Amino acid sequence: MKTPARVLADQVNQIQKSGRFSPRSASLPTWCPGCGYFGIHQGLNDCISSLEIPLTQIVTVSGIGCAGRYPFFSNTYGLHTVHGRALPAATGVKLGNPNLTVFAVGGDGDGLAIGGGHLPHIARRNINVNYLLFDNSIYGLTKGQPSPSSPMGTKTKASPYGTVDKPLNATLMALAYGASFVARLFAGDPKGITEALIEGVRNPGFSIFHIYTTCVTFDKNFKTWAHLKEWTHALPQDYDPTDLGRAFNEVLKDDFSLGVIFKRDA
Amino acid sequence: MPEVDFTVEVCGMAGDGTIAAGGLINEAMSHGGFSVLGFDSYPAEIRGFGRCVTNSRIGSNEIVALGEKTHALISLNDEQSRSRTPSLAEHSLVFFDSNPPAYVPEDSSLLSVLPPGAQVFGIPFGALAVGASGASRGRNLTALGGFAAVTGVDPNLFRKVIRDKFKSKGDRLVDINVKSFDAGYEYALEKFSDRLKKIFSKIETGHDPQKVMLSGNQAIGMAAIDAGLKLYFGYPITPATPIMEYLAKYLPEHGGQVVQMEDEISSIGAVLGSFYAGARSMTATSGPGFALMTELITHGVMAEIPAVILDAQRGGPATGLPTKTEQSDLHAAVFGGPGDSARIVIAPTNVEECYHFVIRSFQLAEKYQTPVIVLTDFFLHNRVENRPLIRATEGQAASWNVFPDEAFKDHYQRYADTPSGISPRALPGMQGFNFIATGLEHTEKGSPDYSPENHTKMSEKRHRKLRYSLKDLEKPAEFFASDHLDVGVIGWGSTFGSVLEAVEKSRKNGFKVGALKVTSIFPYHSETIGAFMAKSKRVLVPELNYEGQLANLIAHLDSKPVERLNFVTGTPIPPSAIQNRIEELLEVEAQ
Amino acid sequence: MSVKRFVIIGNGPAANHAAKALREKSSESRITIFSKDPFRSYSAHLLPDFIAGLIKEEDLYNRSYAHYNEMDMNLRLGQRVVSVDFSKRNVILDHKEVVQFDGLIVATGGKPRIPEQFQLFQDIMLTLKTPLDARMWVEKLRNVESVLIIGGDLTSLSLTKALLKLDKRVKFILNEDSFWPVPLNEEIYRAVTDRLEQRGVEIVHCQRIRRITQLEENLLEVETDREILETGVLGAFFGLVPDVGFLARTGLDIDRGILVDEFLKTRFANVYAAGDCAQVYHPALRDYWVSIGHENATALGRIAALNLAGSHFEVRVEPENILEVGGVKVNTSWWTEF
Amino acid sequence: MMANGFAPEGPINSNTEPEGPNVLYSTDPADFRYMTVNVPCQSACPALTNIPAYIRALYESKFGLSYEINRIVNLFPGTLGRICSRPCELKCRHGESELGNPVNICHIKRAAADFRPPGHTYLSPRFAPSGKSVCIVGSGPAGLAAAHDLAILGFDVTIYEACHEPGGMLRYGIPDFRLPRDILSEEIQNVLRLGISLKLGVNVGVDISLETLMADFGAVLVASGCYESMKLDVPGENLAGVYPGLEYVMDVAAGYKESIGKKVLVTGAGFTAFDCSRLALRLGAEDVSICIRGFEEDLRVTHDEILEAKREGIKIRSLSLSKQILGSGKVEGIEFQRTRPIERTSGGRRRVQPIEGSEFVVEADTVIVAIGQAPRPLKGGPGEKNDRGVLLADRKTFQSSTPGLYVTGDYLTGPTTVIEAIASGRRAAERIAQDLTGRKFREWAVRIQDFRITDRDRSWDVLPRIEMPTVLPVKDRFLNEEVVEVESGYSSEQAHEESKRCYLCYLHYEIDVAKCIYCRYCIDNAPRDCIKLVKQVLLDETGAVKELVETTNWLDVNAVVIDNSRCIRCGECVRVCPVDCISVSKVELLERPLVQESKA
Repeated sequence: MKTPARVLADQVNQIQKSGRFSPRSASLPTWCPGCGYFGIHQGLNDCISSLEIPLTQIVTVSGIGCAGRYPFFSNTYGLHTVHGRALPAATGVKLGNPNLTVFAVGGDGDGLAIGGGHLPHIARRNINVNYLLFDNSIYGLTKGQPSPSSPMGTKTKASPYGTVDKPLNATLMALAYGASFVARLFAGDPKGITEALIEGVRNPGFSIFHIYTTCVTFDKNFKTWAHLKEWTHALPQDYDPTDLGRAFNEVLKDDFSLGVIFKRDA
Repeated sequence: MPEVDFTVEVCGMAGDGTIAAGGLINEAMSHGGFSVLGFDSYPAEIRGFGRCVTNSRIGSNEIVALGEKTHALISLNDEQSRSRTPSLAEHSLVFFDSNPPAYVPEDSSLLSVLPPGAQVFGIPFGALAVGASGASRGRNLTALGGFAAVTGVDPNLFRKVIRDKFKSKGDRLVDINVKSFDAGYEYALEKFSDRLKKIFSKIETGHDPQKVMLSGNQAIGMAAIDAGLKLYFGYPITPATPIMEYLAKYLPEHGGQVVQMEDEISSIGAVLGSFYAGARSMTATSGPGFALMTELITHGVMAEIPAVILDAQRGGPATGLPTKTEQSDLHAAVFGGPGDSARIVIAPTNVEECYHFVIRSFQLAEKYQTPVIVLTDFFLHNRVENRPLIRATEGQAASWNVFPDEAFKDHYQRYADTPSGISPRALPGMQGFNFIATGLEHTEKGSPDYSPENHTKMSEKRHRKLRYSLKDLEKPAEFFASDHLDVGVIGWGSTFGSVLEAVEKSRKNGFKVGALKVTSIFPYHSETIGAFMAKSKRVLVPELNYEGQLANLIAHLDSKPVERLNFVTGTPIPPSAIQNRIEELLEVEAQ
Repeated sequence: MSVKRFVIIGNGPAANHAAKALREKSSESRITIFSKDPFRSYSAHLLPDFIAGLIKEEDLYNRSYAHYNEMDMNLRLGQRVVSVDFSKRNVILDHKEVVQFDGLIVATGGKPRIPEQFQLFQDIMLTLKTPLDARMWVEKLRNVESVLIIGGDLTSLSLTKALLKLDKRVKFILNEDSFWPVPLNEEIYRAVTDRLEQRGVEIVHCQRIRRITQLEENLLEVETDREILETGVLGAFFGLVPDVGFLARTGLDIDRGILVDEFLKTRFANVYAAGDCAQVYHPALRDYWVSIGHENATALGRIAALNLAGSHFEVRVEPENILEVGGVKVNTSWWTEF
Repeated sequence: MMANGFAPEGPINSNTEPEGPNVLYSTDPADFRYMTVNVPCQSACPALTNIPAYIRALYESKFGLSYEINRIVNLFPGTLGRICSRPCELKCRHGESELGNPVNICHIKRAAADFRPPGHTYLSPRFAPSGKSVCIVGSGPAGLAAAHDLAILGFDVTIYEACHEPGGMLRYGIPDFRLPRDILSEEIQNVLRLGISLKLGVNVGVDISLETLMADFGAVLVASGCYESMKLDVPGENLAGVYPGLEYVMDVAAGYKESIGKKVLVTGAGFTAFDCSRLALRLGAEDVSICIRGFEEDLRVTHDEILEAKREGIKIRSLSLSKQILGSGKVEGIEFQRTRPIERTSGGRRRVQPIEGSEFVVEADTVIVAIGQAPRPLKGGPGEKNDRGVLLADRKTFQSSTPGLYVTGDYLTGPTTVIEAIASGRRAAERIAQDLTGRKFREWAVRIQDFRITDRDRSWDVLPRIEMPTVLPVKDRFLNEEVVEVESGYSSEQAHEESKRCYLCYLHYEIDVAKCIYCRYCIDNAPRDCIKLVKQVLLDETGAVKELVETTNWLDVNAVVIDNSRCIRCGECVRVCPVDCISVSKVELLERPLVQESKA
């Protein structure tokens, strides 16, 4: 037995005692089994637990889409708005009560398409909102159309001959928009997500977490678990996230290096 | 020859292949020469958390409405299928997985809630599929095999449609799916050898080559292509997305292009832009997206730019019931948006009309230079019918653009006030007809002008134009016409099929009842409708909305009160409900 | 008090009378009847009449579906119970559903017995127990003229009557299982063969059957220790055995049937067996008896249900009522019917 | 010493994979407990045969390896592949509730024997000669098993056998239509080839005394089985035409009996009763009944045995207790009394009670009493005996009251099965070796090895069990020219198909809870409720998993855990896990040699 039963029982006991899952709501997430969002959920929950932020001092804001459901699965204050409008609502929440910790969540459709117009502005204003962009390059809730981050040539029912538009690179956009904290992460690495979130939440301005994830139901070709595991890797060891120029260069030359890409010096 | 009127439902969880199975039944039975009307409903939820049901009514005579009683239920998920049992007919056939992955408590079993006369056919769907293909995914096909064997459907009909469906995915997939089907077929043939029903095998039907199996979605897509659509702009929304998916696949072959926009706002904007440039374009959406578009729609009214908008109604308000059918956008379609912004609204009642109305919508938009809204609903989109469909010729789909006379060159007034209200419209590129389209109130020339006189005059002009369009809008059609009716039933949209079946049955019961089909919602033929109301002792308007939106629109046309029958169940109105209401009204009348 | 859940396995006369009695005694309880057969309760004794064309199939059925709705019983046809867990008090169905019960009556009746040495040939032998079997006989008799009957029990004799009415040639191989449940003796054997021969039935004398071969769809060859016979169809009539195989290793006492006490109670609390599947010791016989026939079954069904509902009725059956055909005298009384 | 072609030293484990750094041996009680719960077939086997390993070897067409994995512990695979009582199949996970029918474990074993290449690849390591000698009384399964093990542990072994051929009950108690003699002889020879000397026709206690043997050898092991037929203890048992069951079978085996009456009644519920009945038919009886006090369900034979007996025409008379055997001079019948079942004993055996006044008579011209056997008394000699004169010993240590005198097998325990006798013999050998040398030679351990996912295909899970083909029609079994083995054996294709059905329960699947993201993809793809949302893991006193406390309340879900006692090792969960947190290891319960500690 790889893990003796005693160790397993202890681990489970420890989890129970640790309160690791207190940020979970009582509702089982409605995401498909196997969805990358579970990894993100795990990462964010662990961040909230380890920072010991009171759950009542957190508001989670979302738009529409699979990720739009997030607030329902979080034992925090939640605001579920309409499609693409999470960031404006989050701005309102944060400005209304600066003491709150605000997480905005949304998918690549919500955040880069319908709501894409909002991203530059919240970054420009440097509102202290932590924005988790779940980037799986597909529309899941409407059952599989290409999204703004789908690579050229993506074939779906709505793009049977392949898409002809260039994909958006949210990390690069965020850098370009002047976001004060930019991290690029992978749903299959919840630990990495937690670490980056802890750092990002502490950043006093707008923080964006561009998280590569999968849609196990509608994407069988591009951002699959197998591909993402193969493609993603850590930033170079000597990487300096305070160097914006280096950040641009890194993001331009490597799509899959993970970690804190940029943080503005205080 | 015995008549067949048989309704089969497939029910499962999203992900069980329910919709695919229902589709194969429709296709197979259509190839067998039967009249088929099918309807799917599936959840808005992400995969894995909702019930999917397909309902197929299969008849040897023409079918106009959904069946009310289910004669066969194919259960791919017993817990979900429990909700389907109240509609089971007596002696219905129930197909279910007799070897589920785990033990099932009575409280979630299907069999524990079946009526006593139900005939159960337990088939190990999953195990047979695993045995045939190594994976349990083919269990929906195994189920179809069982269904075909027991009801006596020629298995080759299914094998053909399975091959057709999967051939693009390669021989291996065709092979394992046919194998899964055969596994179920052979199992049932042997296991139930003494209980085979031969329901379909006794019927001799000829396949009518003109009959094609179409969903409302496909008919709309075909119509758009036959109308020479150049551009489709859209944003995914249930239940309109399949139109975009259809066009995305087929429009490029016809030189057109589908552009998935970032939202409905940009979609309608692009539609207006391309019509402005002279290209036929359209968008399709549903209530929430339609609401987003209203500002730009009124922009089209004001700037007199054609647009074709298809509003596939679903349950509302707001996000509402995304996968349920309703007829509650009528007010929004006719009146929604800022200002006096009436525009043309037409509503087909079946799949065939979906085709013809979409073609006509381009012509109306072009001629009357205003957005035309085709008002459909979830039921109409997702239902499939096999009916003869005579495709429009190029001439029949020709442009109705009204271009300015060369004589007006260089002193062209884009919004010239004419007796019909129609101002000839130039297209960019036409020399000497330059104009500016604007959403600001404007003069005949097109210059902004907020003066009371101008706004009064131009408002009157735009509404005159609309009244004038009546001559090109289909008149209400009367069924079982007669000089005097005890009850006159007025129906519109997808509900009309149920109205027709109900009226026909009531007449068979000896009642003097008639039906009026209204397809032109705005502007509407008040004289025809008024006359029908006048000659009916009682007027009944069944609608799938709470407010009685068509009834509200036409109630003033006659002095007697309009009886309403309103359902907001999210499902089509059963003909029997209308028939019961008719007969209730007759009883009240008799007293 | 919570609503009681009663489960009845079987849908024959015993089961239906048990259900009726339970409903009389407790109007609130939940009663579920499981039948492995997909058809309603039928009158088994009418099957030969149906084969003879004297009645329609519909006449075989003696209860409407509406009846069950009126009685508020959940009749579940075509759903086979495959096991019972007496510790968890639930029944397990073939399709893996698990149904809890507070009280259980097993009334599964009998099924045709095929001795092990004939089991190899059972696919080519017809039996007669259910309307489905009867339909197969009707189907088969359209195309064949000769019928060979092996065994011979009460059912086979009334079937023979029907066959003669249809002008079929009938041959009989009588063996010791004939006249089940009566043991064959010389006297009966002679009386029966005489009578059969008078009616034009040919009696084949032999010790054992060696082989049965299907030559064509409607032609079988039967090799006995003495001769080789040809026949259109072969009927196997070795009486009935209680249909209780599914209860093996559940802890119930099962010999030929389910052993019950004189109150029809099994080893387990609130579990009863009634009708042809129950086995009760009878002192006068020095043996256990398995009830047969409609009358016995209805009475036993009722007693089981009343006892389950709290009464304490004892089964009292006179030996001659059990074995109506026990002696030659009684034997000729039913024999004259033929 | 290696002259007879054995490999000098072979790996004791049954793996084809080499031993490496990822191999671990554990003697933690929790791991033994795990094996008991999760590899149910192996722990159901009295000899602890590594069943998944030999089925897997057969699947890989390594028939020889498959045979040898069996042989390590059960010595006679070809024999047991025919006549084993198969306690493993009752526990096979494939037979659990909704999963279908057990794997035909026994007949796969026979196929390994049938199709193995000629020659031997001997897997057990041999130990250096100890210079000590052991004498074994009896060459039945227990005696041969003990001899085999003692020989490989380095002892000089001599067997004394009273009969003229070795094999004991295997040869004399099981009819040849169930167990062909050439197969038995070959397998016995394979044991004797280890250098064991066999003295036939020597009746210990008569021809030679135990004391003599005790003086000549370092230890003496009595494994002389149960040869004393039990009596009904009713009047008439001495009438002509009444035979004790075992003696009847032995007489037929030895060729002394060639005919029998026409109407035969056999009393008894075990294999001997069935063997007698089926032999009677083959000798010309026309009407044979087996008479039992309880029900058919209580018969102590396999289902196949009952089916074949009935096919051959044998009847079973239940609820009949023999009161007396009737007849004057010669048997004429039995008077029975009806019985009524009463509560079972705590051991699960059915008890019956006769019913007053229910006597009845069944006529017969032959009666065979096959209600069991007991050990024969030893005349004289050392050691404490019971009142019947049977030598007594401790069931755990096999030691009698006299040092150096041991007892094993059915002689020690009363009648059991062949596989139990073998297990008993081997354990006794281990004990003797330890007592004589003061060292432990081998120990049971759980071998754990990292493993790749298997190549099992999901469609294999629904393959139907292939039943053993038998000779049909039945009359072909009674051809007089030669003995017809009723079970005709699998073809190699059939064996291969049947081997696919094994779930390979020796694979252990486990989720690393620290890495899991609770996405439930594994549960979504699981073939049954084998992966659970768990609140707590409860352990038993050994430290093994006792219970996974499941919960449907998301807030209480602390872990996603694979329940290996429900797992059918299909591998789907490993294939789909997004974060690669599921590992597979191969765990096997086996004996490993202990290297003697050198005193440095």
